[in-house]
Amino acid sequence: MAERTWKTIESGPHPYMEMLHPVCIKNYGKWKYHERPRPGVLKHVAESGDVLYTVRAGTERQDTVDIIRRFCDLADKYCEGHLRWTVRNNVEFMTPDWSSVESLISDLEKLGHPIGGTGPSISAVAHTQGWLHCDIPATDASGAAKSIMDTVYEEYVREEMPNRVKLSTSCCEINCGGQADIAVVIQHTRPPRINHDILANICEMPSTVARCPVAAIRPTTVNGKPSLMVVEEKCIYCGACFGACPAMEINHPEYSKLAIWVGGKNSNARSKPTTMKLVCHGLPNNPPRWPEVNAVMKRILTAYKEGARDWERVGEWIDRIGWKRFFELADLDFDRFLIDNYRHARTSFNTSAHIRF
Amino acid sequence: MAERTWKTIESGPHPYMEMLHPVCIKNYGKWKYHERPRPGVLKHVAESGDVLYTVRAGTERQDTVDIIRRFCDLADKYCEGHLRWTVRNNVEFMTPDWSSVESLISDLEKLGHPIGGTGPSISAVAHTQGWLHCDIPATDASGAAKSIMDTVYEEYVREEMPNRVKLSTSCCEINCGGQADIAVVIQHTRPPRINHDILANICEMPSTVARCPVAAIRPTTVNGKPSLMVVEEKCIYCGACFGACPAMEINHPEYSKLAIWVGGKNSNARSKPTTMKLVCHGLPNNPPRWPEVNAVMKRILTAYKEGARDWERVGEWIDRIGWKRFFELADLDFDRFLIDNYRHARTSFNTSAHIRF
Amino acid sequence: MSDEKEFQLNPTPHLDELEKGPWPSFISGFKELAKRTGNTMVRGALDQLNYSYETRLGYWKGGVVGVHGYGAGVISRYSMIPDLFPEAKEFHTVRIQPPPGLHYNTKKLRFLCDTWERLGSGLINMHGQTGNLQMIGIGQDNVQEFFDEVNKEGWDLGGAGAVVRTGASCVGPARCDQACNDNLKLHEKMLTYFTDLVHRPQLPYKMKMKFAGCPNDCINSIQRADMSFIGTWRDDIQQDDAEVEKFIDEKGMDYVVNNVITRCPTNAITLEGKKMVIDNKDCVRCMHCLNVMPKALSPGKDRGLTMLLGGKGILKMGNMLGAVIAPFMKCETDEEIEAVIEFVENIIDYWADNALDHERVGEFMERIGMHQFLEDMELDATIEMVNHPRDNPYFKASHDHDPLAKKG
Amino acid sequence: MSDEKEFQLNPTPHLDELEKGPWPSFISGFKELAKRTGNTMVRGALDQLNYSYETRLGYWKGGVVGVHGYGAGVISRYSMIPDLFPEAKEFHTVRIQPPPGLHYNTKKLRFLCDTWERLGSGLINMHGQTGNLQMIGIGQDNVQEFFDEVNKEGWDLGGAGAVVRTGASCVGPARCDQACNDNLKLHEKMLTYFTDLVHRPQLPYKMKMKFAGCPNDCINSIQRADMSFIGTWRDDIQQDDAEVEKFIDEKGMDYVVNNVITRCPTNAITLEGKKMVIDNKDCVRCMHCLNVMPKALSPGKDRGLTMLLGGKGILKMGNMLGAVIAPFMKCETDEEIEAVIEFVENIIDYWADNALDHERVGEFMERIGMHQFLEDMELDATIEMVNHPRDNPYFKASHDHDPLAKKG
Ligand code: SRM
Ligand code: SRM
Ligand code: SRM
Ligand code: SRM
Ligand code: SF4
Ligand code: SF4
Ligand code: SF4
Ligand code: SF4
Ligand code: SF4
Ligand code: SF4
Ligand code: SF4
Ligand code: SF4
Repeated sequence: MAERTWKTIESGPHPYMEMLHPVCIKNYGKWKYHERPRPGVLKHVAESGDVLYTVRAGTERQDTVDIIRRFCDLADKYCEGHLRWTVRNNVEFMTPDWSSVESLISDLEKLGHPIGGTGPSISAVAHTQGWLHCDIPATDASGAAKSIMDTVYEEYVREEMPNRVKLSTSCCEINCGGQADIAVVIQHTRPPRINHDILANICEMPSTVARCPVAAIRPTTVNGKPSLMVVEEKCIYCGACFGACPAMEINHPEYSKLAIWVGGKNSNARSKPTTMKLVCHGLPNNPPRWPEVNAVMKRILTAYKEGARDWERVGEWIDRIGWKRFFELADLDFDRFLIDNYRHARTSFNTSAHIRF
Repeated sequence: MAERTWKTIESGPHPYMEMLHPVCIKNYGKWKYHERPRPGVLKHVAESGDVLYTVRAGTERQDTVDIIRRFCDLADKYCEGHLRWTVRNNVEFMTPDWSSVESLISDLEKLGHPIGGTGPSISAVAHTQGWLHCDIPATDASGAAKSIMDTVYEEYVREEMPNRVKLSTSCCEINCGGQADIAVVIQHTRPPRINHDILANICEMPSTVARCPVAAIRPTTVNGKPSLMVVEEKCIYCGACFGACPAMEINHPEYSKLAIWVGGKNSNARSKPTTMKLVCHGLPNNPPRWPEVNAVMKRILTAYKEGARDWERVGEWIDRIGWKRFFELADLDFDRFLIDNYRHARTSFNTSAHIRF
Repeated sequence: MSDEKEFQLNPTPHLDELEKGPWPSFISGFKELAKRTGNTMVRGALDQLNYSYETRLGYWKGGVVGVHGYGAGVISRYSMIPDLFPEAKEFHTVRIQPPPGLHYNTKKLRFLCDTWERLGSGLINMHGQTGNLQMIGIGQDNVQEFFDEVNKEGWDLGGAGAVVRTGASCVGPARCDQACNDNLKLHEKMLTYFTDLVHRPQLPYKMKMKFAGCPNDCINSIQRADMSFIGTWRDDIQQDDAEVEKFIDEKGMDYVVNNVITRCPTNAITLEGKKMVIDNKDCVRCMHCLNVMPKALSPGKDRGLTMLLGGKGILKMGNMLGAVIAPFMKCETDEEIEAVIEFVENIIDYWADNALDHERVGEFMERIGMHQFLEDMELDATIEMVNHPRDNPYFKASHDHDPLAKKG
Repeated sequence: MSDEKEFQLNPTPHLDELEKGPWPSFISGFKELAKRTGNTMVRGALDQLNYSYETRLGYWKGGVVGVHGYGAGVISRYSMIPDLFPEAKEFHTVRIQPPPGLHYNTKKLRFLCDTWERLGSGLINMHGQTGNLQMIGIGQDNVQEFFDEVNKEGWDLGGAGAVVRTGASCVGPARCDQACNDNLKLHEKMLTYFTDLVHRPQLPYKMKMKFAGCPNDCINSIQRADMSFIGTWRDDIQQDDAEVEKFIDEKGMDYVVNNVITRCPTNAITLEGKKMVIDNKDCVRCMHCLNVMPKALSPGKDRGLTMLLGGKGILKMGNMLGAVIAPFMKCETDEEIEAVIEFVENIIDYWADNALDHERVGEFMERIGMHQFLEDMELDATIEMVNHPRDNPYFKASHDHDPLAKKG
């Protein structure tokens, strides 16, 4: 490598002002209202009277320079060279010109990018690295996300759900995908197997011991070398230790299952934000298309679509009809594992005579 | 004492059937509905068409044989020799005969027993032993209860509150008085002083150590004798150790204050049962009439009476208007001690942007 | 004991303040009793109480007083300052189990009063917060005789310490139109069955049971009992359409909307003209609509009880409410009642065998976790036990669990 | 690298299944890229990924790769099976901080693409869940050059490890009618201020910040950020009465009742004919009515932000949501923004000085307790911080606290 001549400028986040569409700059902070002329298209009207249309399209998230350059081509053609991404990896094109909207849509569709994800639709799955890049994944969140989006495709391009539906998939129990209306997350079914061959060399043992939420890891000696052991009665198979030390092998093709969680909500609209709740576990981790996961997800979405009122998010719908009815409608079984037994377990118990029969 | 000739019959609770008023026996389990013809009087109508009036009156709770015999006289006169007590220490007289009701009321009033406590009234304070009998009291719940009932007397004999109001007073932090719409409970403001002179003789040390919720008590040696010590940084002044060992002297005329709690609810009507919440602490323990406590209680009750909707219990009213407004209306200060920092503290935090300004 | 000339009380200036005001004064009662009977123990208790008011401290300490064969039921109290107030140097309480529902006849009550006046102070708590008849103030020497006398008349001691405690019930079907369960009968049978455990401390700690006829829970069972038994129903609310219409006509439509329809916690009620339509699948048996309209609405006919486990006061953990352990149990026939008692006995046995000292069943469950509890008790998990499923993944997920193989 | 004849990919039968279906396929994208560029690293990554699909296991391990002067920003990945798939034996990711709000111009973006194609794999994540531009797949030897090139054009690395992480903002005032706070500006200033802490691990653990223009929280800040900044207002909602009436006329009264009036969490809205009356004292700024009727209703004019502290994922504790730490701060003028940044810095300093290793600020607060935290930070407790006051008496009650001496 050649001698380095550049001196780093610690500039922080790239300034945003030069990135904005001119109509955004002009009306910055002075938007009056918005409408949705059709699925996938937003119309924002400014106090000045200016109008800005946004066309939203689905992407691969695991993009390539080719894909991005094609988006740039469209942005140059229709949007004075500006574009943005949403927090859910959708791409957005803005133009004040309604007549551009139609051709933009058709160009995007030709490239294979669906138009949608706005209003009461199912937007793109928030997903994580998986086998493509992470060092601790038990599944591939990108692949699962792709198979799910194929399944719910029609609901992405329409606005026919009761309210916005936010999905996520994560490739380990840590769940970088976050809380969602419906989420797919790994759940292991046995303790880590310790690889004593490598442990001594690579493990920062005190950190690994400290990482365990239930203090199940203890120092020990194996073949005369300091090592670690897992108290299997205590271990809750969470895999947190594997994040700290690669010798704590938690992942396994059979013993790493998938679980489905519902009712997470981040917005403050109506109800306060809520965490998602476990409703199904033990689904096989079945790449490349995860049909079992897709089937359960579909069942839940169908019940929600049929049963919820407008503006009710998944969790709000369940709150109204009760969990008992949810399990019936989604055709899921309740089992004792779904009862919390962790730190604040008792706060989730039904300490009342309120019961649906 | 003479030689014992009687052999105990372990009979358990006294059978109730012979205790019931004949009309109760006849219509047992077959009551159809009830009405409240006037404050302090209930009318129960059975499927058979039978009618039973109940007259409810306030008592001392710390009763005497004289008081009870006078109630028996009235029961003999009007109720075929039957009477009962409520869970809140009110006495109840039942008769199928409306014409008896009036004279019963006037006889009771002549004896100084107010008629009321029914429907949306303030019923009698549930209270505890205090200085009269308990071994660990820091105040006298009976006296506090009497002073409070004097203050709210008019609301006992009327039915003008939004819903039933349940009060309680307890003489130590253990709170045998239970959860109530408004409760008065002791709150200490310093750690126990250990009486080493008596400790060694009377203390079951391991039990005392185990009783502390924050593990603040440790074995030590004082003057060569095994004793206990309190880690003052840890101690939360709860007094639990005093219940286990009289040498852990927590009570003090100045350092034992009174606190007010609101919003406890035991019924399942509408909302689920709730625990009560701390809204005021540091009130002086000021016998014989506890004017400061009475003043705060009155403020809360007045705000509730003015602001709540029919059928709203104190906690439900606050839920609707928000705690911020409650503190304003009751003219109370919020301070950091009112923020939970115990086991499930975080579940009480506002994890939303929902804010009233 | 009493004298010709009026029995003299000592000055009790602090207590005298409590004779003021409209509410009946226990101090006046005590004084009346002391004066009439000349019972010096009562005078001593008044004096010591006045001193407590002055110094703002209590002066009783415990000890061990009991009756033959029992290990519990008497709360002993000795004065810590007998030199100052020798008349009340002993002041024990005898706890007596009242009839379920606190119903009395005057004959039985007068007998208690007479015996108590003869052998004790004449002071009685009607009732203690747990529900006992508390006979306050007796010397050790009289305790056994008092017990024997009342025991002959069918009274037995209540609980204290690490035992099954005296039960408590609301008025129940004896007089209440809302009662869905014969709580008085269940209470009587249950406590009689466990009589040995009431009298002889053999448990990790106290075990309280309370019995409510319906979810109004007039006996505060969920918050105050380790075991809460609450009458309920599982079919539809009974409606009298004519009475509904009458109610609407009398009270007005606004009243019904504002006080019934909008107050149902699950919005299970809608109005069609003057007809109320209840979606009973959504009803959570909260009782509210039945409370407002008792003439028009009544609980369903398929009745039973919901049982909650683990309620208790704030000590150590902070207040714990009971949590649903059995959403519905029939409880009418003798066999059904026995099945309920057996269920309870299994829990008590399991808890007694495994809990730590001073650990109530709720704390015990908290410590071992609900999974272990259900597994050991061989109980099915049901959704009624929780407000919502878990929101953390921290459990030992079973590898054999197959969510796609529906049970049954 | 690329050849005359078409660049050959190895068979990836499992991945090929992911080319089916209507949703854009990342596998197709990867293949297209590999074929066009002949980048063997991409082929290797595809092969290893296919092997992962076959064996259902991952094969990357970490290491240490970075750029000159920084301690964070590159996630290093080495294959655990380089013998099987030597083409992708190195596959590091460079995290780049995007502009707040994820707005781009094509010039800047094309430059990134070109540089990345030249020095890296050509694979890019738009975007990572934290909000980074993730340039996936580069060999250690090219990392510094790639960074230097893009740094010249104004791009800087994002966070990784125990640092202040890359911030994230919703689209904000750039295009949103609901924005109550200039979150893009705050984000830019805040992250620039903490640039040193982004690049050099000096903290107990990661510290994430997210900036939402309003309580809709389109950036998921409450659940996913240690520090959540949410635009809000404290005066009255702005209403356009004519638009309200129009809305009612268009949508019908039923729609308004069922979707607005009855859905307000505090029942703060009533209807008077076709006028909506909002009791703004009861409004909790949930955004719902404004969401349904954006033309008729807008946030008030006295705007600022609510800050929450302690949000994070499930690790160790179970999911933690941020909790209100400052109910309202003005944040418009430069001074106001600086005051917010100072407030944040104080928290970071305090946390950095006192937390354990790997302890996020929410866990830290949980451990030391809110009382200690408020005391040490010299912050007032306010009722907005909690859903309700405490329900247990277990705290060190101050003897000096006089509830009767009202403050101020
Ligand atoms: C573009 C985007 C912000 C960004 O900076 O990228 C955005 C944009 C808007 N959001 Fe959002 N939200 C965006 C992510 C979110 C998220 C976070 C997420 O998706 O991960 C949330 C929180 C989700 C949650 O609660 O779990 C979110 C919760 C909302 C809500 C509240 C919905 C609710 O009822 O709970 C609204 C209000 C509404 O629906 O009118 C809203 C409304 C809006 C509006 C209408 C705001 C406006 O006036 O312009 C925007 C157009 C929405 C549309 O799609 O119809 N936005 N919005 C994000 C698009 C994501 C996507 O591509 O799907
Ligand atoms: C007599 C008594 C039962 C007993 O066995 O002693 C009783 C009797 C009735 N209760 Fe009760 N309740 C009695 C203590 C309670 C308690 C417990 C307590 O007072 O400590 C509660 C729970 C309190 C709580 O939630 O903290 C209680 C919560 C109710 C409720 C629910 C109120 C609510 O809306 O939350 C009703 C329903 C109603 O008001 O119509 C109710 C209704 C009734 C009815 C109307 C039931 C009926 O159909 O006969 C009875 C007449 C009530 C009246 O006073 O107007 N009763 N009731 C108790 C009288 C206590 C007293 O002297 O003041
Ligand atoms: C007498 C009574 C208060 C009253 O004046 O009514 C009472 C009095 C005492 N209670 Fe209680 N409790 C009384 C009802 C309660 C209740 C309410 C209830 O049972 O419905 C509770 C809350 C529910 C519960 O059981 O948790 C209650 C929770 C406690 C506790 C806290 C238990 C806990 O685990 O949280 C203690 C302390 C202990 O158990 O170690 C306690 C301890 C005591 C002791 C034994 C004090 C001690 O540890 O030395 C008191 C003896 C007083 C005496 O001199 O007679 N008492 N106690 C009540 C019993 C009367 C009766 O038998 O009828
Ligand atoms: C790349 C990314 C997933 C993605 O594909 O988008 C990701 C990937 C990793 N996360 Fe994450 N997290 C990512 C967003 C998140 C989020 C969401 C967010 O930031 O909004 C969370 C939840 C919020 C939070 O911070 O708690 C998240 C919670 C975690 C945790 C759990 C932290 C906790 O305290 O609960 C860990 C484990 C840890 O920190 O020890 C973790 C750890 C990791 C590590 C470093 C795995 C590890 O410990 O070795 C992953 C590196 C993957 C890789 O090879 O690049 N990641 N992680 C996201 C970062 C992209 C970016 O910078 O833009
Ligand atoms: S969810 Fe787990 S496996 Fe997936 S990216 Fe995050 S840390 Fe890696
Ligand atoms: S899997 Fe989780 S519980 Fe088990 S040893 Fe590792 S960190 Fe501890
Ligand atoms: S509250 Fe405390 S002092 Fe009062 S009776 Fe109960 S245990 Fe005794
Ligand atoms: S007062 Fe409470 S916290 Fe303090 S030592 Fe005693 S039991 Fe422990
Ligand atoms: S709990 Fe129910 S049955 Fe018992 S008295 Fe109250 S309302 Fe009647
Ligand atoms: S009992 Fe309660 S939940 Fe059931 S319909 Fe009536 S008000 Fe609704
Ligand atoms: S959080 Fe608010 S300001 Fe930001 S995009 Fe969403 S609606 Fe607009
Ligand atoms: S913003 Fe929310 S809380 Fe405020 S009035 Fe509108 S719906 Fe109600």
